[in-house]
Amino acid sequence: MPHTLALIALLPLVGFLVNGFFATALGRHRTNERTAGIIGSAFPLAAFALTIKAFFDLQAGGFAPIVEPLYRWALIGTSSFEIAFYFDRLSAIMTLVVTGVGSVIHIYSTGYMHNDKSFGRFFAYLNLFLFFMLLLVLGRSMLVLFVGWEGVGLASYLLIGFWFDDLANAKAGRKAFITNRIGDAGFLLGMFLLYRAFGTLDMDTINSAFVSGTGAALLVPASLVGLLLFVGATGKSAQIPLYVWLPDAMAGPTPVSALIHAATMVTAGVYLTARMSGIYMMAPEASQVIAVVGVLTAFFAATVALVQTDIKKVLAYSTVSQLGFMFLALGVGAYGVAIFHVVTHAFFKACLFLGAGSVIHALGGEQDIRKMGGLRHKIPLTFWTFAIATAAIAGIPGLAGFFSKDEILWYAFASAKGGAPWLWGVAALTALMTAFYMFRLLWLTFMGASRMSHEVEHHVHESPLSMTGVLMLLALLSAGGGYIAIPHFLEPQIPLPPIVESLEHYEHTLLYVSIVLAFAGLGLAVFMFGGPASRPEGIKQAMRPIHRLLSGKYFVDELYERVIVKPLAWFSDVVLLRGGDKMLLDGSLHGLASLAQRTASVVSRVQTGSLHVYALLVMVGIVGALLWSWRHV
Amino acid sequence: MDKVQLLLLLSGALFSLGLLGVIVRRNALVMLMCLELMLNGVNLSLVTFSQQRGDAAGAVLVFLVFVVATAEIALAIPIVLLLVRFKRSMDIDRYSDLKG
Amino acid sequence: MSEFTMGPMLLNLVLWLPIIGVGLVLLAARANDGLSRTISAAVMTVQFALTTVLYLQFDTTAAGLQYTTHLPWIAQWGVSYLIGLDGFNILLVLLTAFLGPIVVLGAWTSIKKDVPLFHVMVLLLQFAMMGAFVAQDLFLFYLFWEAMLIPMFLIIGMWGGARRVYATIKFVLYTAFGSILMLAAVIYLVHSMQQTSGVMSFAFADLYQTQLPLSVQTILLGAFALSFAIKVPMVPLHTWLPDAHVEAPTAGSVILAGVLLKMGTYGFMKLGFPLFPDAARAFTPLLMTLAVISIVYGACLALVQTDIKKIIAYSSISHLGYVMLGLLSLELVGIQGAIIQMVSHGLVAAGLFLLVGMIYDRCHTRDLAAYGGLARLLPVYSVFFMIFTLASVGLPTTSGFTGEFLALMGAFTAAWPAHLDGNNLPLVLASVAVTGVVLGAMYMLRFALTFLFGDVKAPHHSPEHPLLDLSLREKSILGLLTIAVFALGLFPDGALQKTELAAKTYQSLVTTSRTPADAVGVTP
Amino acid sequence: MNTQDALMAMLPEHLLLGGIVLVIIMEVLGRGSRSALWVALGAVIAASGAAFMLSNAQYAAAPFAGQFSVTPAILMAKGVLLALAVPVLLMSRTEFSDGEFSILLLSSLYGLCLLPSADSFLVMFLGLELLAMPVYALVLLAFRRPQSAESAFKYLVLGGAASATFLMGVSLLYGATGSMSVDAFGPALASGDVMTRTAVVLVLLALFLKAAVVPFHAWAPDTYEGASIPVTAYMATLTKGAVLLAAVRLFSGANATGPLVDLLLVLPLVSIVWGNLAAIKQQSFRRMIAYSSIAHAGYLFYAFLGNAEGRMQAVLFYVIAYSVVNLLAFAVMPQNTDDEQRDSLDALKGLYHRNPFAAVMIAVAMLSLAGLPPFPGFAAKFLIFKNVVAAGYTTYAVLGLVGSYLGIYFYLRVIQLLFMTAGEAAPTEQRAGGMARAAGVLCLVGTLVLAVLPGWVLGRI
Repeated sequence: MPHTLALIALLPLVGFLVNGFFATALGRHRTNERTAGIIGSAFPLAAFALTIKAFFDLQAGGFAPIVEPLYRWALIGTSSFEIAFYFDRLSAIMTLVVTGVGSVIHIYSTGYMHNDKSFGRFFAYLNLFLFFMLLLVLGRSMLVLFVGWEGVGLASYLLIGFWFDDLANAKAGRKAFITNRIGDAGFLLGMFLLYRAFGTLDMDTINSAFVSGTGAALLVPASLVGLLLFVGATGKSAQIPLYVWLPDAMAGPTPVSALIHAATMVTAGVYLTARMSGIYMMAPEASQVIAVVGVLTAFFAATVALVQTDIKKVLAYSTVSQLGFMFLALGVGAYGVAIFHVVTHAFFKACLFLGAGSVIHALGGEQDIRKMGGLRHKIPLTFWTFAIATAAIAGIPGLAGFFSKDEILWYAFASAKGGAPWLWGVAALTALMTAFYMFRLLWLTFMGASRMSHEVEHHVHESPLSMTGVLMLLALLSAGGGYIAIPHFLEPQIPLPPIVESLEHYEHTLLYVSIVLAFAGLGLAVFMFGGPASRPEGIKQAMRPIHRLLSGKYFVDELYERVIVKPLAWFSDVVLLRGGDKMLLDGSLHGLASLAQRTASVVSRVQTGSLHVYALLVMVGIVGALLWSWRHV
Repeated sequence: MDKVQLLLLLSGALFSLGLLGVIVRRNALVMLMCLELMLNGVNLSLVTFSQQRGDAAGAVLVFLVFVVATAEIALAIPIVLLLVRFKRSMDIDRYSDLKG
Repeated sequence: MSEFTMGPMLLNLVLWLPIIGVGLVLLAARANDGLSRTISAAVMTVQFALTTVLYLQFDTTAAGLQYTTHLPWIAQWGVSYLIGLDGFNILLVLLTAFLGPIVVLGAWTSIKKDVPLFHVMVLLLQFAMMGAFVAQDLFLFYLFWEAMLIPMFLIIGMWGGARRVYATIKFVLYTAFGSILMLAAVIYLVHSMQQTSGVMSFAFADLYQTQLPLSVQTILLGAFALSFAIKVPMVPLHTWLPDAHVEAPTAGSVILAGVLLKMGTYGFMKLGFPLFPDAARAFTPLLMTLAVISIVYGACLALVQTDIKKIIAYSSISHLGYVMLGLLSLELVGIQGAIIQMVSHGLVAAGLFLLVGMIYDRCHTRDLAAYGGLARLLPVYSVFFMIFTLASVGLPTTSGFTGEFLALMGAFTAAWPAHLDGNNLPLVLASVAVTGVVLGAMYMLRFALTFLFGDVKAPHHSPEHPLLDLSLREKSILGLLTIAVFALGLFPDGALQKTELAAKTYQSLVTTSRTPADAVGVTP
Repeated sequence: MNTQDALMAMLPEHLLLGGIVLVIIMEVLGRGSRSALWVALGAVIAASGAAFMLSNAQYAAAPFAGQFSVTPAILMAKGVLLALAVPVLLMSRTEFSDGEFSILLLSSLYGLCLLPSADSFLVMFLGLELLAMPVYALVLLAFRRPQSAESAFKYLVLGGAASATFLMGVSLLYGATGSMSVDAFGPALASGDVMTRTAVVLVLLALFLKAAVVPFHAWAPDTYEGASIPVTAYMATLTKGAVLLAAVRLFSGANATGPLVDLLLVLPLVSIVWGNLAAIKQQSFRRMIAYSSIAHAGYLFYAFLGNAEGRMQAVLFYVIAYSVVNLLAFAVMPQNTDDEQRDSLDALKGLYHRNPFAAVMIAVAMLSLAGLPPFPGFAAKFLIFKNVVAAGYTTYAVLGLVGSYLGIYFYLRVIQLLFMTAGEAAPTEQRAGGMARAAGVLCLVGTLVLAVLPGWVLGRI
């Protein structure tokens, strides 16, 4: 097929249009839930199948990038903006993840969204998201990437606010969109710089130009570009300081959280950085910043996750934290490893979210883990899959998370491109916390005695096959996903950073350390939450201020509210509107108008009606004129 | 100074006096007289010049002025009469309904 | 008949059709209102059809005027009836013609009193706007430019809201002030051209040849710029716009935002800068600053409005800032972006005002707080509303993106080398302008949030008498606009090719100095 | 002098005279009332036609050497002004049933005709008086309200003062140059000695007084308000135009120089601003028009800053454009037995809904007076300011234009009343009479011609 890649992207769009027109209020729900669900899932599956085909084409071509131009968006002067797709090892992996995980989550949703009054709309949005996400990963030029980039933002806006009757959800969606927009502003600037330097936005061209350091590349400092693009990445991938939207994004339906806010969209920033690795290889300063921001995000998010009581919030912060890990990897030049973690994370985090979804489903909407417990017997399938995924993210050896995370830690420590022991230290600590809060979650949810109210406990039920099947599949991947040696696979395209010789012999030590950390976390969690409830309480009492700080999420939202949102509103309203428009501008205008009015009445007061005055005027006129004309004789 | 200048000054004086009269006098008829006074000032200067130049044009204009002046008065008197009928007074300060 | 003779006739027909329409409406005025509605709708549609033909026939490889008609008119003053199409006006002419039928259809039910007069005024306005775009003679241009005032004055003043008289008089006095000074400048410009070159002509082509010392250029540009900047409008000359928009009937707002505001930017592009290139370049920093201020200022004010029409009004101020930015960048990308942004804003603002008008017809209030949860109540309406909101936010695949993206890119492309040469102002300005992208999202989504989401809330809505969703008429006009919006967002290339040469002409006109070797011969 | 020339050259005047005589006879025979108007119309149309024809025939003659002469241009001017008198006569029908109006108007027109072709100050003075004096009577003749007498009186007194001033100037000039010839005026402009300057200034001021330029304008508002509509229309348009033509004749070939330039720069500017501002407050339509005419007198005298060659054309074009729309507005003004009612701006409220035609016509007139394109007022203003700039007085041109901006508001206010304000007809109001409307249509045609083919008109004047 000539247009495989285009087809991959467009199939979900078709799904969007079909469902959008016939399965929603727009089309007065012409189709029923079944058809909507089938259509909604069929197109992504087809896309997935095509992706596999494309992958084999790629392989057949010896992994030489496939370029598939579609049409010319604009030709201005000499520089043309092509809409073209680009398929290489990197985009292959991303596309497989997006379509693969995407499809299964669609299937899951058929069960999860059952009986929702906007079933059709949901699938339309999901398909729309897939379309844009595929543009993002398949685009050759940054323009196409940006289209996808903003598009997924839109989709996430729509899906977070999916249940818009509750204004809070809509607000969360808006927050996500605007926060992303802030990042996009940086992205735009970066793009403009690149366009200025190369007159094109094709990423392969730009990369190779930077790597070879040819003329144009010298016009723009790589680090500046790198940082600007990274600003975009922090928005999309929820890094400090723009991560605030992601926890709120949990307002959306759980499959959305799984697909968009865990598996795919939020990794777009990672993809972008890896895709632009050519720039970052030339930009050590930028890389440094990325590494530091990444590790800090990982750490702080983990600390917040320690005390969250909403099952989805815990997962949300853990996502932020894991994204931090990925950026740490990117920062130290281990792009392949970062993508590796993207993939494994996609598996186990999707599994976790969907598992959480299954739990919420079972409990009829309950999300507070303090009101759960002892679910392992009631919903065993959910429990086991959830447990595996938890073990995976915690880094229990043999499971997917272990491999990717371990490699990240290793490169953070030993990479010759900005690796540093302290980075490793913070990361390791974060890993420990990760293990702890994940097992805490597991225990509070499934283990111990039930803390559920009666009627909730009464109709707890295992989810339908459409959901559990997907869970099992993902659990399988979370377990085995680590054996796909993605960094190795990417090596020919994106080399791994060299290792500092002096540190090479530490490799095994660190390996053991991280294993220990994982189990330590497990043990700690079991010790605290396996036993009587007094234990955690005691500790909570012991360090109340810290607990307040953590459960208050460091009060960052409040800070932003106080420092940015409120002042902006005040400035616009009081200074610009009242002071500027109303008082200064319109005020002066009305002043002039009334001045004219007043002069008019003065002038017409001269017209007294008395002939004397008129004659006087005449005389004054004559005398004045004469005197004037005589003035220099 | 010589005769001509004297006469000119006189005519100027008459003219200005007339204008002043129009400005200060309140009685409508007197006002009209002042108007005539102005015209006579003009006449004086005209005849003076035509004397000095020794050609008729000025003198001719004088006669024209006489005619016009008469016509003006002929028009003015009925107007004044009307005004008096309405206002019961010759005081032109009362004739100021139109203003602003 | 070859198109060499056909084309000009066609263009004249396009220009004068509305006048024919006026005649027909006057004849039909005695009959029922429906007739005059139908007539003006028909006339507008025909005009659009013919304009489309012109657009498709337009030769992208020819630099100069096309479909030119040149007749001497006031020979004594060197004024001629000179009209034609070129890359500068082709898109705007098409836009004007496209919005014509939409305006008429949009006002179909909402205008109830003095219907014939209303349509006469709309047609006259259409005529004047078309004329201003196609005129290639300064005198003619000024005629049309001013002639636009009177119909608009009546449209706002007769069919407007509560404070319509204040608004409309403010509008006219504001605009007229600029025009008066422009008139003085026009007279002086032509006079000095006659003095220097001996040619007495108002034709743009001739005026582009005039050589003026920088001092004179500055004063004249000042006069022109004032007039254009009021129309655009650029902060701080914008305060007429919110009032005019708020008080105007929907049709008025649509025309105002859709076409009238473009007059200002078009004036800058076609006259202001090319006529006085040296002054233009000298004042680029100032004008660029004003443009960026407009972007941010407009956005900030849109952020705090409680009147739904005012939000869009202020957003217009912000969006036209991008146009100025692009024009001033003098980069091909930026200029092209500016042109696209003009058209895009024409479509998007028109759509938004129509949407607001439609809800106003149903609920009779413009107070944002009175609404909520319309997405549940009016799904079709809400979908359209979302589309235009996103287009106004400049989301990719919509026309808004094409315009903003290219314009900003142009500004930045120009700013970077300047920065490397140590002049940082352009870079700062371009970067500040980019924040407009964020602010835009903020105010539009605030609007959408309160408007569409949350609990259902709408005046005159009750379970037993629910609000009706869009009628077929409303759907179709919005549908047309939507198609245009996406067409320009996804496939701008065709349009860009039409304007490419004009953009290049503009670039070369403004970048080549035209001060006389010795500044004599002109007596200020 | 040969009689044939005397007959030809003064043909328009003769025809007017014939008209006058005929009407008088009919009056005497006591059957004037109905047909007098037709006779007058015939006379005016014939006279104007004759003037046009002679002008087209490039006829030029000086039957009375040094006193009276005609050139094609002058004849054209006469023809135009006489043509403008036709609507005045038409709209007088509803106001004046008797012959006096016709007689007075015709004789005033006779004086009007003398002005542009006056070669000596005697003729010019004669013309001015003959122009003005019947109007004093006309103002009184309207007599719909007691104030008419007052306005007539004011007009008469200040008019008299104007004549006296004019004569004073003339006699001084005569003394200084020893000639009564009008052509002595031009050269005198540059002269330095006190007497000449005084003479020149006085003559000019007299004209200012006649044309109502600030500060000599005070009579105009009161007189216009007190008179009846046809008379006001006549004063606002033709008499003003005639005075301006006299001024053109006076300056003939000379460019404005010497001390007069300052007067010509400042006083017109002042009256533009003054008139436009004072008009804002008015409640009487005629009074408003009076102030507007004061402002327009300012623009007209601006034309004298321009170079001599274009002057006649500029003034004449402006007078035509200005008069046509003014007459248009007056012609379509609704009838009302109560004159004050009819005159008040409130009577115009919501007129569009009662009488669309009248409303639209008045609106057109107002916009044209405001000088907004595409109406003739714009082209006229453009021409004058173009000449002013060409003569190098750019700053004053800009000031004048800004002054004209001040006027826009009150013209718009009228349109606002017509279209945007609710109001119902006064019980006594009815539509303008048939002939008046005919006059309106005539003016409309004129307006359209001026708007669409200004070049054609300019080519002829």
